[in-house]
Amino acid sequence: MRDMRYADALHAALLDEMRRDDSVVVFGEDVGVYGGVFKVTRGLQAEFGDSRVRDTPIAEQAIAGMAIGAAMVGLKPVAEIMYVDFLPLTLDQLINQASIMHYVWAGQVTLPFVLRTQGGAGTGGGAQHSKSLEAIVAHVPGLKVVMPATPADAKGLLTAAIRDPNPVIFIEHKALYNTRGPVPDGEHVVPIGPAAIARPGTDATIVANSRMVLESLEAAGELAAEGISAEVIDARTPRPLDTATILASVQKTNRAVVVNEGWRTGGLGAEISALIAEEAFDFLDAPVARLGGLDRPIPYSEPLEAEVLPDAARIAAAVRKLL
Amino acid sequence: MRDMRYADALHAALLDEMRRDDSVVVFGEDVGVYGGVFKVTRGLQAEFGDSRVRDTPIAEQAIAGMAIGAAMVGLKPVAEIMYVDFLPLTLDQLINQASIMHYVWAGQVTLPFVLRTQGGAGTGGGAQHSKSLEAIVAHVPGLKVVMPATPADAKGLLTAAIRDPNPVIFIEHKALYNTRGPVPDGEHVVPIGPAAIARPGTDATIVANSRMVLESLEAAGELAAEGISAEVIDARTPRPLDTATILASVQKTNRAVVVNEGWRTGGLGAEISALIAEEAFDFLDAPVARLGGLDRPIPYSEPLEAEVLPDAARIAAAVRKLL
Amino acid sequence: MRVVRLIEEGLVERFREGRIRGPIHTCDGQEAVGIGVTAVLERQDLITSTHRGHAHFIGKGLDPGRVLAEIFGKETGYCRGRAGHMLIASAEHGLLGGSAIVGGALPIAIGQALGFQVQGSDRVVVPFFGDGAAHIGMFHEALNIAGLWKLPVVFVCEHNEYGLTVHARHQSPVEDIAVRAEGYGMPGIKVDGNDAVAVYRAAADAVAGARRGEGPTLIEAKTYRMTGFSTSDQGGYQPEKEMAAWRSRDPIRRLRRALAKALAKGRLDALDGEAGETVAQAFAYAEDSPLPPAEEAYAEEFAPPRGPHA
Amino acid sequence: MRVVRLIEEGLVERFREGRIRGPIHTCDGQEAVGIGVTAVLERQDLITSTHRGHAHFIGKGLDPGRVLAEIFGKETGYCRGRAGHMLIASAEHGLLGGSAIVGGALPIAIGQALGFQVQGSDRVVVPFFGDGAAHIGMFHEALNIAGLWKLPVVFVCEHNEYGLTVHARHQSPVEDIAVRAEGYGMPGIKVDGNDAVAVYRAAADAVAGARRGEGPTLIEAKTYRMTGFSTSDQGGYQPEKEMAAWRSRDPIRRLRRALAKALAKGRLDALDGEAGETVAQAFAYAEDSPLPPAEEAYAEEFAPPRGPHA
Ligand SMILES: Cc1ncc(C[n+]2csc(CCOP(=O)(O)OP(=O)(O)O)c2C)c(N)n1
Ligand SMILES: Cc1ncc(C[n+]2csc(CCOP(=O)(O)OP(=O)(O)O)c2C)c(N)n1
Ligand SMILES: [Mg+2]
Ligand SMILES: [Mg+2]
Repeated sequence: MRDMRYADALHAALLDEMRRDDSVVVFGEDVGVYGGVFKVTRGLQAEFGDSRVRDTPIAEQAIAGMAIGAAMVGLKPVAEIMYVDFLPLTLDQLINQASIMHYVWAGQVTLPFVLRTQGGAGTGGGAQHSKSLEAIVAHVPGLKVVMPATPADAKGLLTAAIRDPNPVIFIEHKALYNTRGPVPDGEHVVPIGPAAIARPGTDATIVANSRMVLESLEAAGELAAEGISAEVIDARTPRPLDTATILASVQKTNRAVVVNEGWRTGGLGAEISALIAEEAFDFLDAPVARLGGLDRPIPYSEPLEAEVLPDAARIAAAVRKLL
Repeated sequence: MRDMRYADALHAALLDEMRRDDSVVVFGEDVGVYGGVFKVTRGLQAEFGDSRVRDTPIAEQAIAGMAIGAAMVGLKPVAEIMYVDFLPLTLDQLINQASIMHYVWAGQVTLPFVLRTQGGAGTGGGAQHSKSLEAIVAHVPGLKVVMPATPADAKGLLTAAIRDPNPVIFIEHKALYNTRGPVPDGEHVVPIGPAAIARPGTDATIVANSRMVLESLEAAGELAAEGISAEVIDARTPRPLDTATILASVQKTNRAVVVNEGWRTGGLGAEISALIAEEAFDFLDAPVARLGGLDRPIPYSEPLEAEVLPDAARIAAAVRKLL
Repeated sequence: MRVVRLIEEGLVERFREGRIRGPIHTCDGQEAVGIGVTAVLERQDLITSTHRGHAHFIGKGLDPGRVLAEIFGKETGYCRGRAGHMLIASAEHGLLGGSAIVGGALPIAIGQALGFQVQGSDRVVVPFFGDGAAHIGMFHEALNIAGLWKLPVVFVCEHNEYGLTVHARHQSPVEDIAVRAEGYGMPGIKVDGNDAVAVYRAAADAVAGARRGEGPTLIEAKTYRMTGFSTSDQGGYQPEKEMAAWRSRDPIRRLRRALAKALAKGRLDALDGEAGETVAQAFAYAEDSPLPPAEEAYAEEFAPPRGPHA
Repeated sequence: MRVVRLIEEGLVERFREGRIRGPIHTCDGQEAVGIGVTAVLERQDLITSTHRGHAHFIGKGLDPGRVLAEIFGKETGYCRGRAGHMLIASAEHGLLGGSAIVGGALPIAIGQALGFQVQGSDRVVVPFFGDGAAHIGMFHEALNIAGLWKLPVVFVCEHNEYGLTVHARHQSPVEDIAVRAEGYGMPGIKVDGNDAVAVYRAAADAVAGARRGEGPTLIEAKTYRMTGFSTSDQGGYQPEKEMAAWRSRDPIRRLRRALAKALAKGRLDALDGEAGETVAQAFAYAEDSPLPPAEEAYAEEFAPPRGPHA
C-alpha cells in the first residue's frame, strides 16, 4: 500500500499498462508535451515517444473516431477528452459507431478503447466546464461507464478499462485529482461491474458515485455520531450497474438515499431510484430519496454554484428524514 | 374537426405559422425543393421562397447552431434534423449553448427555435436510423422536449413549440406519419407541459408517449375486454414533465406501468418510474412496472427488431401482472 | 461492375415486390469508382463504406450471396442480419465497415490508419464518401489530422452531384472538393469517375504513396447517380436532360468498349454470362437462407473480458 | 488597448492573491486584434467571443466595471455572476456572446448572420476564434455555409501560434489558416495582428463588403500570446527565444510609436492616465459589489411563454 494522489494513481495505471503492452497508446489535446491539463499523462511522451503518445488538434469528434478505428486494428487507445462538457461533440461517434459495432457486426470486432475525461463542478468552471454528463452515456447499450471515487479505484479501474475489450467511458472528477488515499502496490485491477461498499451500515443505504461518495461518507460520519448507521455504496460503474449489491443493501436497511452530482431529472439517480423501488418494493419502509444537481446550468458565482450541488449536509438531512 | 394524417397535421402547423408570422423560417437537409424526406415541409419553399425555406448542406452542428443564432436576433427558426439518430451531432450546440443561454445570461436573450426530428424503430432502418434518444435531451435543463402521438397533438404542439420562447426539441415518430386522426379546425394550440389522458380508467395507470401511446391504447382495449380498466396517460412533453397528472392518476389507480420505446436503462421510463415511487409511494399497491426498448442497438432483421420493442401484448401482460 | 449492376437491379425489383425491407441505395452509374479503387487494394487493406456500398463490397471480394443475405436480414448474412443493407462489415475482407451516418466513418478510417502507422505496417485505409459528406465537420477534422500525421489513407470522394435530393451547387460554394486538399497539406486529384481505368490509375498512385509513408491523398471522382437517391426517392429534382447526358456515359458500357478492343468478343459475353450466373446463385442463396430466431436479439451487449492479463 | 492590458494585469494580480476563482485567460500581446476589429463595428453589429475575450469586450464598448464584476461573480456583472469570465454577454452592446467551447460560437454566428440576411438588415457579425479552433468540425460547417449563402460575416482568426499548450505546427499541416478560405469560396486575408492599424484596415474592408451583401471574409491575424494560456498554465512549452522575439513586437508599444508621430506627447500620457483611472474605478466597482444571494440559483429554467399569440 502507498498513499497516493488520485491523479498520480491514474498516471501510474497508464505508465504500468504502457510498459506492459505496446499496443496501449495515448492521444488527446495537450496530453503529450505538456502532460495533460491535469498532468495525468505527464512524462509519457518522453518515455514512450511521440508515436504512442500524441498531441492532437482540437477535434473531439476525430479523437473519439480515432480511438474506435485504432482499436479495431489492434491498438488499445486511451484517448482523452479534456472536459466531460466536450463529450457531446463525441456522441455521434460513441452512440452511432462505437456502441453498436460489436453487436451489429455479430462479434467481428472488439473495441478495446478508453475515453478518459473528467467532470464535475465546484471550482468555478462555469456552465461549459462543470457538468456531470454520465447519465447520457450510461443510457447507451454497448458502452461501459466508469467513475472512480478513490485513488485505489482510479488505478484499479483504469487498468481494468484499458484491458477491457469494450469501449469504456472513464469519467474522473476534477475536484478529486488532489485527494489522497492508499493504493495497493504492484498490479492492481478492479473489475468493471461490481459496486463497492464504501462504508457498511444497517439503518439506511446511500448509493452514490464519484465525488458524491466522499460527501456521503462525510454524511455517514455525521449520522454515526447521532447513532444512525448508514451504509454507503459506491456505484462506481454506472454501466453495467451492479444492481445486486444495491438491492442487497436496501433489503437489509429498508431505506435508500440516492445521490448523484448530475442533473436530478433523468439522471443516474433516476435509474437507481427506479431500480430500488421496482425490485425491492416490499423491503422499502419509506420512499427512496433522490438527491441530484439542481436542474439548471451550472452557474459560475460561488454562492450560486454551491447551491446547485448536493453535499454532506443535504445527504445527512435526507437520511434523517427517512427514519 | 378534420380527419388528417399526422404528417399533414405537422405540415398544416408549419404553413399556418409561416403565414401568420414572417419571422418563422424553415431550414434543414432536403426540406426545400424536395419538401423533406417525410414530406412535412412540402410546398413551403414554393410559397415562402428560398430565403425563408432553405436546403442546408449536410452539417447538423451548423443546423443547430444556426437555429440558435437566428433565434437570438429575432427569427423563429424551425430547423429539421432528419433522424433523431443524428441528434448526437447537435448535442454540443444544444447542451453547451442553447440550454444555458437564457439562464446564464440572466434573461438577456430568449431562443425561440424548434428542432424538429423523428425517431423510433419498426421499419428496418437499422441501428443508425431507428433509435429513440429523447432521454438524452430530456435530461438537460433549459431544453423543452415534445413528442406528439396523435395528429391533433402534432398540429397543436408544433404550433405551441414555434411560439415558445425556448428551445424545443420536437420529436416525431416515423411510424406515425401515416396514422390518421381528427384535428380541430382553425388555430389549434396545445400547450407544452400538460400530459393528456388518452383513455380514462380506474384499475391501473399506463404512462406512455409517442408511438407507445398507440400500443398502450390497444393494450387498454384488450384489457377492457377482460374487465380491467386501464388509464392511459400520454406524457407528450417529456420536459417539462407533467408530474401532477401522472401522480393524480396513480393515486387513483394505485398501480402503474411505464412504457417508452427508448432503451429501458436510464430512459424516460426510469424518471417516471422513480417519480411515481418517490411521490406516490403510499398509494402504490404494487411496484411500478417499467417497459422499454431492449438494451441493445436496434437490429435490422425483422424478427430481431420486433423482439426489442415494447408492444401492446407486453403492456397488457404487465398490467395483468400488477393486479 | 456487371455483378454490382445486376445485384442492384435484382434488389430494386425485389424491393418493388415488397420482398426487402429497407430502401435500396443503388450506386447505379458510379460503379467504376468503387470497383476501380478496390482493384488496387490488397485484402489486408481496409475500406470504409457508406449507405451506397454495393460496388465497395463486391470490389473488396465479399461473397455476393452473403451480402444479399445480410440485405435480406438473414442469419447467413455477414452480420447475421443485425446490420442490414447500410452497415455491412466483413473483417476478413477488410471492410470495416459500412456506415449510414454521412461522414461518420472518416474519423474511424484515420484511426485505423493511425493504428497501421503505430504498428509500422504498410497497410492502407480507403474511406469512401459522397460529395455531401465533404461539408460535415468530421470530414474536416479527419483530413486535417491525416495531413498532419501523414497517415496512410486515401480519401475517395464519389462526387455524384447530389446529396440526398439537393444539388451540389446548393451545398457548397466550390465546385471541386479537391481544392480543399491544399488546406490539409495533401494532394487533391480530380478524376473521371465513370472511367474505371482512370480511377484505377489515380488510386494506384495514391495508394502506393500512402503505402510508402508519403501520406494521404484526396481523390475526387466525378460521377453521377443514375437512378435517384434510393428506392424511397420520390424524384422530381433531377432534370431529365442531366440524367440523359450521364446515361450516355455509363461506366459499364465505356469499360466494355475499351475491353472490346483488347479481348475477343466471345470472352466479354462469357464474362457477362458468368456475372449473371453468380448473381442468380447469390439471390437464390440469400432467399433460401433462414431468418435469425427472435432470441438472437438478446445476444451479448458486451464482448466478454479477456481475463486479467488480456 | 491600454485599458485591456491594465485590466488583465489587475486580474492576474488578484488571481495570484486568491481573490478570483477562475483561471484568467489574458490576451496579452494580442490586444490589437480585438481592438482593431471592433473599432470598425457599429453598436448593432454583433460579435461572438472566446475564452480570451477582454479586448473584444472593451472594444465593443462594455463597461469595464461590469465586465470585472462578472469575472468576480458579482450581482452587478453583465450576467449577474452566472456566466463568469468565459461566457460574458451583453445584448445591448452586441456581444452574443462569450463561449468557452472552442469553435462553438461559429455555427451560432452564422445563424445570427442568417437572421440579418433574412431580415434584410445590413448588420454584420464578427466571430472571433483562435488558430486552434480552425481544426474543429464546426469551423468547417460554418465557413462552408457562410460562403454558400454569402452571409454577412467576417471570421477573425487570432492566430497566436498555440492551442492550449500545443504549437500550431502540431495541430495542422498548413501554416496559414487563410489558405482554407478558397475551399469555402471566400477571400482569405492575412494580416499582422500586432499592428492595430493594419488590422483595422483589413477589418474595415471586410466588414464593408459584408455589409454590402458581398459575403464573408476570413481574416487571419498573426499574433502571439505573451503570457501563456491562462493563469493555471504551468508553462514549459513556449521557448524563451520565441517569447522574447514577440515581446519586442508588443502591439501597444507599436501603436504608441505610431501615434506619437501624430499626437502631442502630452496627449498620449493623458490617455494613459485616463485608462489607469478607468481601470482603477472598474476594479473598485467590481470589488465593492455584492455577490448574488444563493436563492438566485433557482431562477427560472425557461423563459416565460409569450401568450398564445406571441
Ligand atoms: C449525419 C447524417 N446526416 C444526414 C443523413 C441523411 N442522408 C443520408 S444519405 C444523405 C445524402 C448523402 O449525400 P452524399 O454524401 O453525396 O452521398 P450520396 O447519397 O450522394 O452517395 C443524407 C443527407 C445521414 N445519413 N447522416
Ligand atoms: C471543444 C473544446 N475542446 C477543448 C477545449 C479546451 N481548450 C480551451 S482553450 C483551448 C485552446 C484553444 O486554442 P485557440 O483556439 O488557438 O485559442 P487560444 O487559447 O490560443 O486563444 C483548448 C484546447 C475547449 N474549451 N473546447
Ligand atoms: Mg452525392
Ligand atoms: Mg491559439
